[in-house]
Amino acid sequence: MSIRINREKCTGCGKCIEVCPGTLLFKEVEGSKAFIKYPKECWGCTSCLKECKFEAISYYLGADIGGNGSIMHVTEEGNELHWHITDAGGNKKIISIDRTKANSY
Amino acid sequence: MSIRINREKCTGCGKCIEVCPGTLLFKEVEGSKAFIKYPKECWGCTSCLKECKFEAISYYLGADIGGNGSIMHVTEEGNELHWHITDAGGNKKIISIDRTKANSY
Amino acid sequence: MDKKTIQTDVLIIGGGTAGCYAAITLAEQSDKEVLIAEKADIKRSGCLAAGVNALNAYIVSGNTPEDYLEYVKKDAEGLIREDLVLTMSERLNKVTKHLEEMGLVILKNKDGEYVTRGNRNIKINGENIKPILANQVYSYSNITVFNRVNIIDYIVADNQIIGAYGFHILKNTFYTIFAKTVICSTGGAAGIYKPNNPGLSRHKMWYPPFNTGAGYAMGIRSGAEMTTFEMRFIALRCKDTIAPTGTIAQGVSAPQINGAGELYDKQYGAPTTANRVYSTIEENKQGRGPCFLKTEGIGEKAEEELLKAYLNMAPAQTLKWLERGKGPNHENVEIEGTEPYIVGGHTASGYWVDTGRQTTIKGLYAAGDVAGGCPQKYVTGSLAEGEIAALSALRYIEETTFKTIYKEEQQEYERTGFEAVNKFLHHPEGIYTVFQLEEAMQKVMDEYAGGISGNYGYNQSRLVIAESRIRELRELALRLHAKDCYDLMKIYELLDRLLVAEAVIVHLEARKETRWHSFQENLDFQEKDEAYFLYINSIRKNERFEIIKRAFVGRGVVYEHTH
Amino acid sequence: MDKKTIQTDVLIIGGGTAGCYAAITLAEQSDKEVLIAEKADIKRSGCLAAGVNALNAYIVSGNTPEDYLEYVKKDAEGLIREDLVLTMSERLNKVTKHLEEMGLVILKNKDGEYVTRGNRNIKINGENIKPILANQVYSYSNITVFNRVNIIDYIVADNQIIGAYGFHILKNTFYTIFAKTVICSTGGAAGIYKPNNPGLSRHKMWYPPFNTGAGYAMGIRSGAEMTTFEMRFIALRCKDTIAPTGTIAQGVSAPQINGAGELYDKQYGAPTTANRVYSTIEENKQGRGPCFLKTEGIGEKAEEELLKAYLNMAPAQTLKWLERGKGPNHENVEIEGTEPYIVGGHTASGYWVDTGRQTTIKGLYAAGDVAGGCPQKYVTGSLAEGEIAALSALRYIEETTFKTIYKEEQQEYERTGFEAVNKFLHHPEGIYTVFQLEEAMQKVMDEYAGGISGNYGYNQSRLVIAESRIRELRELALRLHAKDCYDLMKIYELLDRLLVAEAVIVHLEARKETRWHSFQENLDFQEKDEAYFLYINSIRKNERFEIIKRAFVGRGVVYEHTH
Ligand SMILES: Cc1cc2c(cc1C)N(S(=O)(=O)O)[C@H]1C(=O)NC(=O)N=C1N2C[C@H](O)[C@H](O)[C@H](O)COP(=O)(O)OP(=O)(O)OC[C@H]1O[C@@H](n2cnc3c(N)ncnc32)[C@H](O)[C@@H]1O
Ligand SMILES: Cc1cc2c(cc1C)N(S(=O)(=O)O)[C@H]1C(=O)NC(=O)N=C1N2C[C@H](O)[C@H](O)[C@H](O)COP(=O)(O)OP(=O)(O)OC[C@H]1O[C@@H](n2cnc3c(N)ncnc32)[C@H](O)[C@@H]1O
Ligand SMILES: Nc1ncnc2c1ncn2[C@@H]1O[C@H](COP(=O)(O)O)[C@@H](O)[C@H]1O
Ligand SMILES: Nc1ncnc2c1ncn2[C@@H]1O[C@H](COP(=O)(O)O)[C@@H](O)[C@H]1O
Ligand SMILES: Nc1ncnc2c1ncn2[C@@H]1O[C@H](COP(=O)(O)O)[C@@H](O)[C@H]1O
Ligand code: SF4
Ligand code: SF4
Ligand code: SF4
Ligand code: SF4
Ligand code: NA
Repeated sequence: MSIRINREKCTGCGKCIEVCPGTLLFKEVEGSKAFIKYPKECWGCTSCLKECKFEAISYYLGADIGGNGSIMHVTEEGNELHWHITDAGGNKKIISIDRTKANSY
Repeated sequence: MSIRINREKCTGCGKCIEVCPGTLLFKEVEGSKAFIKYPKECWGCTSCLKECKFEAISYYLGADIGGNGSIMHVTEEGNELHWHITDAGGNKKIISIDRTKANSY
Repeated sequence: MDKKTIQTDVLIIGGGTAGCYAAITLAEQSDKEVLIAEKADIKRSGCLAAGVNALNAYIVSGNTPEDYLEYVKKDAEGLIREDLVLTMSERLNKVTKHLEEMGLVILKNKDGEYVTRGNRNIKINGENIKPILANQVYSYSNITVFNRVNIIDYIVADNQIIGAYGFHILKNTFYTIFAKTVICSTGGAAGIYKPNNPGLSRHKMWYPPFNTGAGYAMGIRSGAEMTTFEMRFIALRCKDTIAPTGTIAQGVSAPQINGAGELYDKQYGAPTTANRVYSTIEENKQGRGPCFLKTEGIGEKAEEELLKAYLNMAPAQTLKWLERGKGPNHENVEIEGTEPYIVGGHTASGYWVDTGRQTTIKGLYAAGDVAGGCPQKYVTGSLAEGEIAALSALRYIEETTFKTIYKEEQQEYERTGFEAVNKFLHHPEGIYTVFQLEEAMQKVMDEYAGGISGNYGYNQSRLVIAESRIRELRELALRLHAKDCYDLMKIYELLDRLLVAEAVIVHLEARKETRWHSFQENLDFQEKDEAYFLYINSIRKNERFEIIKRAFVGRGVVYEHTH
Repeated sequence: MDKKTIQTDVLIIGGGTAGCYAAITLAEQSDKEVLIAEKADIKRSGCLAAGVNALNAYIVSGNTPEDYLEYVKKDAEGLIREDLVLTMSERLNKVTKHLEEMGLVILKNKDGEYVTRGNRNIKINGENIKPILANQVYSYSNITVFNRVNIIDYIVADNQIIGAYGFHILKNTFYTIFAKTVICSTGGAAGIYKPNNPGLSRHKMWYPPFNTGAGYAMGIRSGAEMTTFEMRFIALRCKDTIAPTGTIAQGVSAPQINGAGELYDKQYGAPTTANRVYSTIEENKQGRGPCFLKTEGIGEKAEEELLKAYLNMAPAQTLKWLERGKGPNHENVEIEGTEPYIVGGHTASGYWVDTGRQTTIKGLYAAGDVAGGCPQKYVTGSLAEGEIAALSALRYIEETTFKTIYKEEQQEYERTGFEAVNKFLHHPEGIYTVFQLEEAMQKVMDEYAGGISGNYGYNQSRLVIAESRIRELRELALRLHAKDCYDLMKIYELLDRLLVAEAVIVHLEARKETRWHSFQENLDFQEKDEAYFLYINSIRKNERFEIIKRAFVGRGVVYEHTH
């Protein structure tokens, strides 16, 4: 597992469910919140994060691969993707990416 | 996990729960059936099997360590322990051990 | 379960890189009805889901397709299908242009030329490459997309394809699809071997865990000839996150160093893709690990750009740097080899195809990672193969007179297809779950068929054990219970992987030399042997794989199947 | 959570082999109040839960305790505490006799003499050895047994033991136990390293997964001196089931052979316990694995007896033979090395004790697998140490004037003890579970501190990474949430293992030679170096381990702590 869905924030719009390449996301009951049914099957591709317009999905690293308590979510603003990272101590950082620009590497 | 508890056969006597060296066995609700609460914590020591007078607990090998569908339970008769093995095809075999005799090896 | 029967001209199985591009080609070049059956959703399915970092295959100015062929050939110790690599290479730049027109952002210099990374790569923003392809697909009215439809087997009559079976993962519908021609583009296979992080993060692998070798297995079950399964792909990746390393290695020219800080890759022969892994494994074996990409001191700016680049492809690596409180400018990046994947887009495992990408089953084409003989196709090569397969398929439709399938025959196909899946829904629940058998399979392959734990080496004694246990596991898998279509999919994924695993074992056994270090490390025969300068192919007959050795196919020729 | 305060003369922590026997000794020799606090239930707790196969330590007729000492010394490359091994050896036969009187079945020949297996082992029916010991314990009125009470820390004042804290796993009760003297007999530590079968069967390990190094960790936290954590025990075991091999190796004289059927153990130096593992690992590395115990052809009768023998000790192995449809007469038994355990009863890790088994904390004694310096004690040696510790503890009570603990002081102890556990019950739920952090720890130890995946070798570069990540994991563990006392136990188990892990790392680093192949394989220093013919000890101060090197202690002397 590398994602968490915040039930408070989820509106049940269903967009994350549509894209997941592993068919891992479902609704609890018709019309309600999204949840990850097969957490160990998650690839961590972050497709679902990018779909969610409600900042309801966040991503983290399992402790087995070096996770140290941080979580990350992503928001979209025009051509920009903002990646928001909050570490275990509550410190926040944002990395913004202009989708119209190529990588330097 | 390497044990299974048959709910039909379990009388809820609680003896298996008493001995488990990992404190893994519990009752579903007071007075009801035994179940293994932390299956991946099971050592496979078979202590619980030997306590159960109702043939309710059986033991098997996980597929990751070569399990091929057989299950095993044990009954006691005087000084003898009878180990009953049923393979995937339903074939049965009993190996009996006299507790008053030492191993040859 | 509902049952539906569908008719189409062209069925494309797998709407990934190659599949989408094949559909686009068909839509642009014909008015044929095209159906894409995709187990996930084409917007974010397959290799491109998270994004990619560069286009790894491009003919940069001053170079020719032959140069690319030479590079691929050298990297593969000579053993490639030259006809395939060349026909792919010739199309690389054209499909790149097309991708740019669709919306992909590619880095250009002031003169409007693509900026290269290394000798063959160009720099992009690949985060949304898959949505771009999907949008293009949806713009054509003669393409129908079935998302969440998992294809499980071909329908073949007299060695000619006539369709495929599948089911909707969520809607409980069984499909019998009849098609004049089929393009298989299901990608390669991950999850055959025990992964690097078998616990919670077991799916944090490089190759998509949802590409489970379905296309290989369907071909194998239908008697198609397959090639080079022994040339496994083992990626050199960032430790733990299994994120790609090329971006760092090429991007900031970071060399590989061992635990003592020494450069080591030069000491292990030519710096091929395989040797980059092998040298690292050897350093570890000698006790000089762990190994790193030497990034310390690249500067703050470079560090910042790397953090961004990885968010566009493998966000875990950026998060990892943040978790460590140290980016690549301040700490070298530890590297490791991955579990072996079977993937015809990096190495050469897959269908044995003719130059037009037709498999040995008439009317069945293969493109992308599922197609053999043509390594290092990557994104652009997969697009190129999608195009080649689409064009061949079109020609095939034109040139073939198709037999009518009568109602009763059709019903018989529907019945037998459905029964195969239906039985799983009616099996009683057993001791083992599908996940447990998958884990068991991965452990067997790891320990007995050259996985990570044995540093990728294998020998005959181990393969014998592997094969017998893999066959036992298939028996157990055939008895599994499915409560819904998701379970059914998992069972098929397992059965497919078990079949691919068996093919890998048989191929590894057949190559009695060591051709590619790590990728195929035969500990009984530790040297390269020119007697094995040939392709190891196989066909499954009566539940057993038969090995066929085929002679080298050079460039220039148009290779055709002779049956 | 309820809070209870208990007073007793002698507190025994861990009612296993050594603990039960210490209690029996105390009950037979005194009228002191004895309390056994056992995290499980003494009927089937600890190493003996499933049964054991033989008594591995016995002075057979014609041999002397000195012979046993010589054997142990040779097997450990000389580095043992001779005073400890000799005082143990002198009691082996006496405790065996006592066990037999309690009801243990021991094989005798027609003359009424014990039948030996090899040179030092005698044959028994060990299936119910633990119930026999437990029954004996319950027969004394001055022994109280607290089952399901998990002890988590000592209460120490001015380096003198005054009691311990614990809680009932099921009853939600926190205990503050005051005692004049404490005997620690919590066994060794499994689950520090990634186990052989990390998936479903991750607890199908040799050493009990419930012996989590609590005794080591409590000592470390209280500033006790510990010894030889770098001498890990790696068992050579039956593949997959991790069942003991001695029964086969000695019982039917089965030699070790490689995948090609060749005998190999003679080629790797003296046939010590360590070299039996090392030689197998090396054969695998050279590509000549897998390795086996050569049992083919032992005969149907021998096969039948082996099937029975394993049911009395490791039933999984019998089931495995049945699953394969081939018993040992028809198929050789594949072997593998286990993950490294920390266990003073097979190797020598544990408390640094004086000849009377007193630790460096006054009034605290150690016996069995938790006590260091005395390898190959096994069942009978653990009983012997239980006896020695009990007798020393009795003498200590007689010779010591104990300070009164006043009401307020007592309440202060209760309060601080309780707060330490209570905070976990109030932490918010975080991202990680205790199981995930455990897995993460095992992975770090495996990859960076000489686990299975690196063939047990380690180097300085790796240890540095291991130590820093283990300390990070402790920070994460300290923030875990417990919803009940089972969770609390799991958290303490994890914290204890993390501390043991750190000790192991620091000790491995300190021994700049390779003293015992596989057990301690320092890839930076691959040879034995007589400059390291000394004990590596440590004491933790200000959250860091300090290394103390101590000179060899010979037989004959009575070693006393000098502080
Ligand atoms: C996984 C991966 C791959 C790459 C990279 C990073 C990562 C993390 N990097 S770098 O690291 O190499 O650097 C890339 C990069 O930066 N540049 C590059 O050129 N190539 C990269 N690759 C390689 C290429 O991406 C790759 O070769 C091609 O994309 C392969 O294309 P194709 O062969 O079409 O595979 P696909 O995964 O795109 O599509 C397969 C589709 O089939 C579906 N499917 C599978 N089974 C099915 C079934 N039974 N029924 C129905 N549908 C069913 C899948 O869902 C998928 O949509
Ligand atoms: C695990 C194992 C061990 C052996 C064997 C097979 C197997 C599978 N084999 S062969 O393979 O070697 O052959 C044996 C054999 O055939 N013959 C032999 O002589 N010795 C064998 N051993 C070795 C001996 O058995 C071993 O050295 C001694 O039994 C060790 O005795 P001791 O040190 O007392 O450990 P214990 O496990 O019995 O008791 C520890 C107890 O402490 C409890 N405990 C632990 N933490 C506690 C806490 N925090 N609070 C309260 N209680 C807390 C435990 O529950 C346990 O009861
Ligand atoms: N160390 C390296 N030196 C040169 N090229 C590399 C190196 N590592 C990766 N590459 C190339 O970078 C691209 C992507 O590689 P990877 O990210 O490892 O999949 C491929 O074209 C590789 O051949
Ligand atoms: N291959 C062997 N040769 C001789 N003795 C052995 C062998 N394997 C185990 N033993 C002894 O058998 C006893 C139990 O060993 P084990 O079952 O491996 O724990 C110990 O006394 C070992 O020293
Ligand atoms: N540590 C050991 N414990 C028991 N037996 C061993 C051990 N090491 C080697 N052996 C083998 O067991 C046989 C009997 O050895 P011994 O018990 O020393 O007489 C010898 O021939 C050795 O090969
Ligand atoms: S990260 Fe990817 S695989 Fe995981 S739940 Fe989201 S979309 Fe699915
Ligand atoms: S996209 Fe976000 S809001 Fe919509 S269902 Fe998924 S988690 Fe809920
Ligand atoms: S086999 Fe042993 S560890 Fe497993 S549940 Fe039974 S008593 Fe507990
Ligand atoms: S011992 Fe048997 S009958 Fe009694 S609670 Fe356990 S499973 Fe049920
Ligand atoms: Na290894």
